[in-house]
Amino acid sequence: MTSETRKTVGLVGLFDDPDSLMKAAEACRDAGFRKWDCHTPYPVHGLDRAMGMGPSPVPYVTITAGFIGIGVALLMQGWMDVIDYPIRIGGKPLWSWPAFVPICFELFVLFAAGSTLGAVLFMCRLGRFHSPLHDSGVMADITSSRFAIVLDAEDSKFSPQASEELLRKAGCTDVRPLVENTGEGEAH
Amino acid sequence: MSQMPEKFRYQGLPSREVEPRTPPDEYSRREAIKLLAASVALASGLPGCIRKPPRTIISQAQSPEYQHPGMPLYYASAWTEGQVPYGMMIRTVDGRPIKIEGLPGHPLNRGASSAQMQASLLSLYDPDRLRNPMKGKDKAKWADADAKVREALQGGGSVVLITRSSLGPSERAMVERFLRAVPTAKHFVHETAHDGARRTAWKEVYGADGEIRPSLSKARVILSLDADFLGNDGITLKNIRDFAQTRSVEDGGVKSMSRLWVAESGMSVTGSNADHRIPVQPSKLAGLAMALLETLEGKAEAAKAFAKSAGLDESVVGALASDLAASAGAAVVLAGAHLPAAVHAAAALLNAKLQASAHLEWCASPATLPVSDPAEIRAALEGGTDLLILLGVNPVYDWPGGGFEALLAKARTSVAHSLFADETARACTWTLASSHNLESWNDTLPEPGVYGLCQPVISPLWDTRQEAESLFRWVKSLGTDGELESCQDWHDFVRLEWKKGVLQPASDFEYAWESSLRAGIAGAKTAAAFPALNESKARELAGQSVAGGAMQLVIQPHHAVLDGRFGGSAWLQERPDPVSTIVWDNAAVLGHSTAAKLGVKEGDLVTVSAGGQQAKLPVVVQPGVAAGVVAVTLGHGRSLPGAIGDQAGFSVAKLLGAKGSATPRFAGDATVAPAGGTYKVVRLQTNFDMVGRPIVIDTNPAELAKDAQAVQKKRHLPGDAEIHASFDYSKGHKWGMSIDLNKCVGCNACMTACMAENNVPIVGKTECALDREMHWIRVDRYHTGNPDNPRVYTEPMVCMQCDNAPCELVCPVDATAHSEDGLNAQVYNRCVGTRYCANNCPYKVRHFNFYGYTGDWLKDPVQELLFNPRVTVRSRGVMEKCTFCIQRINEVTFKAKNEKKPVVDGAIRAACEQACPAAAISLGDLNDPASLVSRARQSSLAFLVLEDQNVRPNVWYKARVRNPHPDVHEPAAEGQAH
Amino acid sequence: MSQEAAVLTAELKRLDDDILKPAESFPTARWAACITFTGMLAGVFGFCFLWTVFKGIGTWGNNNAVGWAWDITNFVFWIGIGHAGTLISAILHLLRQKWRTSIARFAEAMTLFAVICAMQFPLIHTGRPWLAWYWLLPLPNPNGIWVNFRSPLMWDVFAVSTYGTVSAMFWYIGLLPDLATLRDRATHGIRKVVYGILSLGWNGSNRAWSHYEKAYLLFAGLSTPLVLSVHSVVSFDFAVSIVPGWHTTIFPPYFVAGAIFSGFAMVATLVIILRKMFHLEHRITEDHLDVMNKVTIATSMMVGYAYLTEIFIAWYSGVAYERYAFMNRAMGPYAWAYWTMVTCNVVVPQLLWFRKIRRSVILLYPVVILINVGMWFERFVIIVTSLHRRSLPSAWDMFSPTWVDIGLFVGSIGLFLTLILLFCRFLPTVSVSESKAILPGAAPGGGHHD
Amino acid sequence: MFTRAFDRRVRIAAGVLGFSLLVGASFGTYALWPANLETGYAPEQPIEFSHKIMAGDFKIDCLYCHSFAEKGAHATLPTVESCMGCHDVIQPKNPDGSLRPGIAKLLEYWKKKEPIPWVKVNDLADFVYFDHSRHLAGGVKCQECHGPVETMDRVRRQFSLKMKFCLDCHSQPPPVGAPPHQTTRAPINCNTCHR
Repeated sequence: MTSETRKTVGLVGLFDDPDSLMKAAEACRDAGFRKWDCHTPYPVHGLDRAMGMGPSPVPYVTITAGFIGIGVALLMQGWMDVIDYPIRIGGKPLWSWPAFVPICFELFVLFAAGSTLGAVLFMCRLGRFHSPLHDSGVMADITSSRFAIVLDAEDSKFSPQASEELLRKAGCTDVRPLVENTGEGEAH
Repeated sequence: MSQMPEKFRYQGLPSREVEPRTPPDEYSRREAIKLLAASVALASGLPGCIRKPPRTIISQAQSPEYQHPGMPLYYASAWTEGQVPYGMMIRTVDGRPIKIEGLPGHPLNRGASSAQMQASLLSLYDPDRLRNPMKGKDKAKWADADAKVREALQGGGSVVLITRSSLGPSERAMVERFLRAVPTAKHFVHETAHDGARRTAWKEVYGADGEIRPSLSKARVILSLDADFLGNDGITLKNIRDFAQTRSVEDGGVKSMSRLWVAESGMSVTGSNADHRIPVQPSKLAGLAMALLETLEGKAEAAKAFAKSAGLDESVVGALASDLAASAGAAVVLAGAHLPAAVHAAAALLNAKLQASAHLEWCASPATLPVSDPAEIRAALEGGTDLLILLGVNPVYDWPGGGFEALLAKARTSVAHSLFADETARACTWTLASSHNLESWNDTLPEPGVYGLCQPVISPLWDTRQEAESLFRWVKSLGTDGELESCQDWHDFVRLEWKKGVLQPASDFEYAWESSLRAGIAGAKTAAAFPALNESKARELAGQSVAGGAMQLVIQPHHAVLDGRFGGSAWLQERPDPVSTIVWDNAAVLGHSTAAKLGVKEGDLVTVSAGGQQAKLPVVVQPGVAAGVVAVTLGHGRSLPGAIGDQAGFSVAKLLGAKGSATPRFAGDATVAPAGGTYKVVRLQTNFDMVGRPIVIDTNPAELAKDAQAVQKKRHLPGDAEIHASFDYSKGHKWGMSIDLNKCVGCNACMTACMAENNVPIVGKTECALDREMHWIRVDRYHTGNPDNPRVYTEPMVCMQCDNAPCELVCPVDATAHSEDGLNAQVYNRCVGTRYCANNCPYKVRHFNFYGYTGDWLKDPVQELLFNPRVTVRSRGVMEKCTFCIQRINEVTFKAKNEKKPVVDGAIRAACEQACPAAAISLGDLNDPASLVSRARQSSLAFLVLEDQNVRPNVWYKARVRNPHPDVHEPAAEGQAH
Repeated sequence: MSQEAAVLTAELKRLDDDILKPAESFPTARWAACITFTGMLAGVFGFCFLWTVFKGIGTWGNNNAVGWAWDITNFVFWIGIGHAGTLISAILHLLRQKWRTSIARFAEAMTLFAVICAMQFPLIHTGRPWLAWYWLLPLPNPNGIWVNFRSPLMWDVFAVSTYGTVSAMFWYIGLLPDLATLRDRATHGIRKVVYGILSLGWNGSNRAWSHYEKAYLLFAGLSTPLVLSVHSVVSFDFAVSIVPGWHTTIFPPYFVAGAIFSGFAMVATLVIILRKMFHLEHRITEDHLDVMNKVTIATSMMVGYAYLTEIFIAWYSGVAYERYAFMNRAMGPYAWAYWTMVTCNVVVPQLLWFRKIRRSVILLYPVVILINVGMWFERFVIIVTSLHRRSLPSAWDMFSPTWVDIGLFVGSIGLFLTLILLFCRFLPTVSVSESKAILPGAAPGGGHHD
Repeated sequence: MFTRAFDRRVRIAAGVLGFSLLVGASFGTYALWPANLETGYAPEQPIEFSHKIMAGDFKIDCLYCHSFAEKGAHATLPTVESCMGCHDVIQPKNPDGSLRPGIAKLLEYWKKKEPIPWVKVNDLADFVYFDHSRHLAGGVKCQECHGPVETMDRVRRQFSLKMKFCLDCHSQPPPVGAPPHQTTRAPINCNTCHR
């Protein structure tokens, strides 16, 4: 592995407890960073506020998809049982709407849940397997026991020294450059 | 119609039109294979090449006359069922008979048909039939057999000919010619389920040979002394029709209704229909009849006194006596064929006293030959014979007392003519394969002067010959009978007989013959005066004491297999007993008290012994059987070549020998003892209690007199609340059915007719035991009251075609849905088999193919010819049920639409309706105010079964009306408003 | 590093080690023996399944009177088992019951496997399962015919498949962070790739956590009515029919309560073994069993109340059919099944009033096993005793099972346990990330959060 | 390990897998869709009989040969006897004086009095009870279901004859003058065709 294939793409500051992380995050937020993130082994309560993030838009997707599900269910049942092939069943009217309710509900849930999963995958940018965190050798710590702040070099506020200083001032004792393997070769 | 059956020869499978219906399962299998093939094809890049295997249409080379592919042709014919000659009408499609109906113009059955008649179709296509003559176990040629017989006949040695009793006039003539041509020959008649004892008694008291036939249509009071005239004693189809007429109650008109009194030992179909039933041991019947006679003669207390001494219900017997006394000229007494002469003599005296001859017909030329005394046959055979010819009899199975094999072995040459390789056929040196009734020419004598003509509707399927044809050839081969020289074959001989006989007055014989073929019947009834009773002789006979012990044995022919001749018929074996609903078996039937006394319960094996003979049978405990009576039936325990009916049940032939020839079917000194062990007897219905549900409504004249709307008040109408509008069925057709419970006697003929029409599979005893029978129509039976003498209700159940069909609602795939004419359709090819519909059906008329019953039953391609091509054959995993014979409805309505004519009421007849001898069932259009079914619905007797379920059924029942004698205190009628 | 932080780090690492060890170590002989046994049982299921397919439903004890018997009994039984899983993971999540964390993952997995087992029975009960896929779904077809949306069975098709799908998604979403942990702990290349792909590149980003947490809450919110609806719909199979004994409006809540009851019993049954087998006693503690048993006794009381209500309503309605159906249950030929049900579901659970029994594995075990038995009998009683004596007395008949019926039921237990064992072997049985979040000190502000 | 290259590979693999599943499923559905499977079927017949010549050029009425179509459920094929009704006299020959092969074969069948094993082209499942007479009486042209047979040298299956095909016609609005309760052109009841 040659150094040419490694590129510094930012800074990562590691913490051992959520409180320090929170403080550092607030500092970063206040410093006006935009392209940055915190990485934690578990969801840390209050971190969203500390990072200055708004609420997740996932519920809007869910509720919209759910109502689409109800619409699909109603149209499907109505068209199939009333319009396309009206079959007389058990003396019940063709448009037996009470009987159509369970399936409307089920399709509401199915559509809502499916779209929620899709939205999560999309919004969490999942399906990208590479990460500079791997290349920097900190991923294992993050998914196990440590907390990290990652500042992206592309952020307009980013400068290697000043940003490191910001993190250290905020209480981070372990600041490392965030590197990424850019070569085609397999790392490690 | 033509006298040339060759024209209608079965020609293989000539076109798609006559291709037997492949079970839909084929398709699913095919689909599966297709999918399999698809994956292969996709892989190998050959999509689009996957089709069903090609099928061919084979048009005929030449078109037969009259025959339109796929369209039915009807032939009139005749058939003798046990002892009774009925007429039948056979529907053939593309040259194969597929359904038998009663002949509408026949004087005895008038279009009705019995289960046996229906089931005779099944035996035509029975794969276990003998297919060629056999010498021992080897296939033989007819020529060799004929040569052998001729040699023996010419040898001058002793020849014995044993036939059944039901020989037609031409057959009798042939036998006479045979006896003339072979002077050393003796002819005997062998039957077990016969009325020999009764005919002998009549001969003695009336001084003439003949038979008495009830003619009940005008009778007001009927007393049956153990005579199951609605079940299996006599011309039941006619009796049921006549009896049903006397029970017909049009709104409020109950005054002309008959009253049926039954004094009987077992529990019979007749007993089930009784207004008053007196369970009594057979030995006491003569005494009862004589006591009644004494009462009629003025000794007022005689009947009651006898009842007291005999342990009978005094009030009932007293009422019976007064009813008879009040009904002279309108009353009639019938006595069972199995009873000793004393009872018949007493009945004759009673009838004379009651001036009953208006309700009895004297038939001077009975349809059947008198039966020979087995002792005479034994005597003729014991010394050894050169040639023993057995035509259509099976003495090895049913010889009274058993042991015919030894006699048979003494014959140098024994020749059996049989439809099957039965017990006797297997023991004979030569076995000749008989043709089926549907492949034969024959005639019958239903009434004096009236001849039935039986014509073949299909060429013999196998290398077979009818019995009479063999007899004809043998006699002709002797060359001694000059008149036979003009006849080529048996068919010519029948023509000759008719030319000389019934058609003799006709100027144009050919025309008259063709007309007879078309009608199936010829000649006119010659009435005979009722002979005078020899009263002193009768009194002498009636005075003879009848030995009667604590346990008395009655042997009756089986309701379905009769004396065993239909033992191989699956349709008949699976037809439940009309009283106990047993299938595939017979049993020793005991009443509750007798069983309790013996310490046995249903299914326990017992030994029934009488006169040194014994038979082992399982017990069936049947409410209503008189104390001290064991009732058994003939016809089971056979050893048959096929799997069906083989070893089903137990043979009681040995017991027939217990009392010699006088009363072979009754023994007054029987014993029943537990034999240890149990045997599974299967009843199709196990619960006979209505548990207070609105299933049957009954009423009686008194109640109706008080309130003509009594039945309507007992109906359990559902509430009016409807949360949604129903579909409108008031336009176009709306099919419905009416079933008159007051006419239905519960004979179960409809069940077999339905099986034949609708390709209903049989499932076998094991599956019946698991409650998986497939009958689309069944006759439910309910008992109320005293378990030792219950009131019985019979109720045919079909699919009710409910407007609010609960089955439809729950089917996930729309496999059952309503049509615009109000029918609940069942689409077999759509059904996935969830069984949810059957769960939700309150009437339990849906039946699931738990296995591929039809497919499993098919062993031979010939069986496929049986299927009605108008009805899909169902495969495994499919729900099926009564369709109101939609194929018949469609046939008629399509034709009417094509011709732009309205559908006439009565043009559409369901198979059950057509078979019903009581005319209790009617299928029709509820939107047609004049139709029978509309009128039934409007009747004040109309009700619906389980009406409170609000499923809106379309089968309208008419209430059962009982006609109790006012002197007898009756428990309340069933179905009181709650 | 502060003292507190060091403790937290150590705790977090220890938690990883504890929970993930079974998934990372070589299978034990005990595990291998267990899965061999359950695999054989699953084989019995497969054999009986194929036997039914090739021979027909005739190989079962079902008949014209009793159209459904063990098949649907097993279906409802397994669906019921599944419900506790969703309840624990979804409803208790919404109610912020933190104790659920230790058992939620396992319960969810159990849901999924129970639904898999349950789905086999409607599929096979037609005898021709190959028809189900294209006839039971409203797919375009050359016959131009659709399905009957009025049929409760069609609702079932939608409800159960939705339930299965949503449960699987919920379960998978919950697994994502743990899969990432497994990925990063993996030493073997293939494991790393497999867990890497399965974890979809999860990197603990807080922006992701934010969506994830919201989505998890939404899933919980959707699953809660779903779980209630599924058993309600299953109960409609009976309630919508007109069979006396089935046609009752209390079925939906009664079935849901019964499902939760049976599910909790099944969770307890399995968890007791699991914690022993994989040494998770300090993660799944007596406290957890205690709380679960409280839910169990509560639902037992509901079920008992439902039994009484049924009988009362049958009497109070004045409908003879209903009265007879319940008389027949308690006093007819299947009374033994009815009283087994009452004993196991109402009488035996009363033992759980005792704290000692709630917290003692040994004393508890027979109780939960009997509840499982009782709840199976509850479905048997509802289905068979109602059908065998329906409206028309002439058509009454009895049911008795065949070896195929028994094989399918016992085999389905084998299938279920096999799936459970595979799950325990390859995936974390306790949610690691959730467990981490509730460790002392794991929340910012010194662990003092709401 | 988890490089951009890894991502690319996973994505390519997933894409290929998804695409092939999609293509396979659509292709399979299309190929196996019974309507596509059935139409265009034109098997070789025992005699190269040309409906184009008979019905097209000579304008012989369909019912002349398929004579039961008006009377019963089955249209039926003509018997060899009825073929001979004309071909006893009309026996076209090749230029070299020999009989045309089709005629020669027909004469052979007639000589042996054997039926001709025609291969079925327009085939319905056995559980479908189609009635030709009803459709003819209702004014349906043969061609509506059998296609332009008069243009076919060898008979080809023009339509799927699947239930959807039937329903497309049956569920049209009722004709003018139909009774008011008739809601469709022809019944769409199950038991009209299945029984």
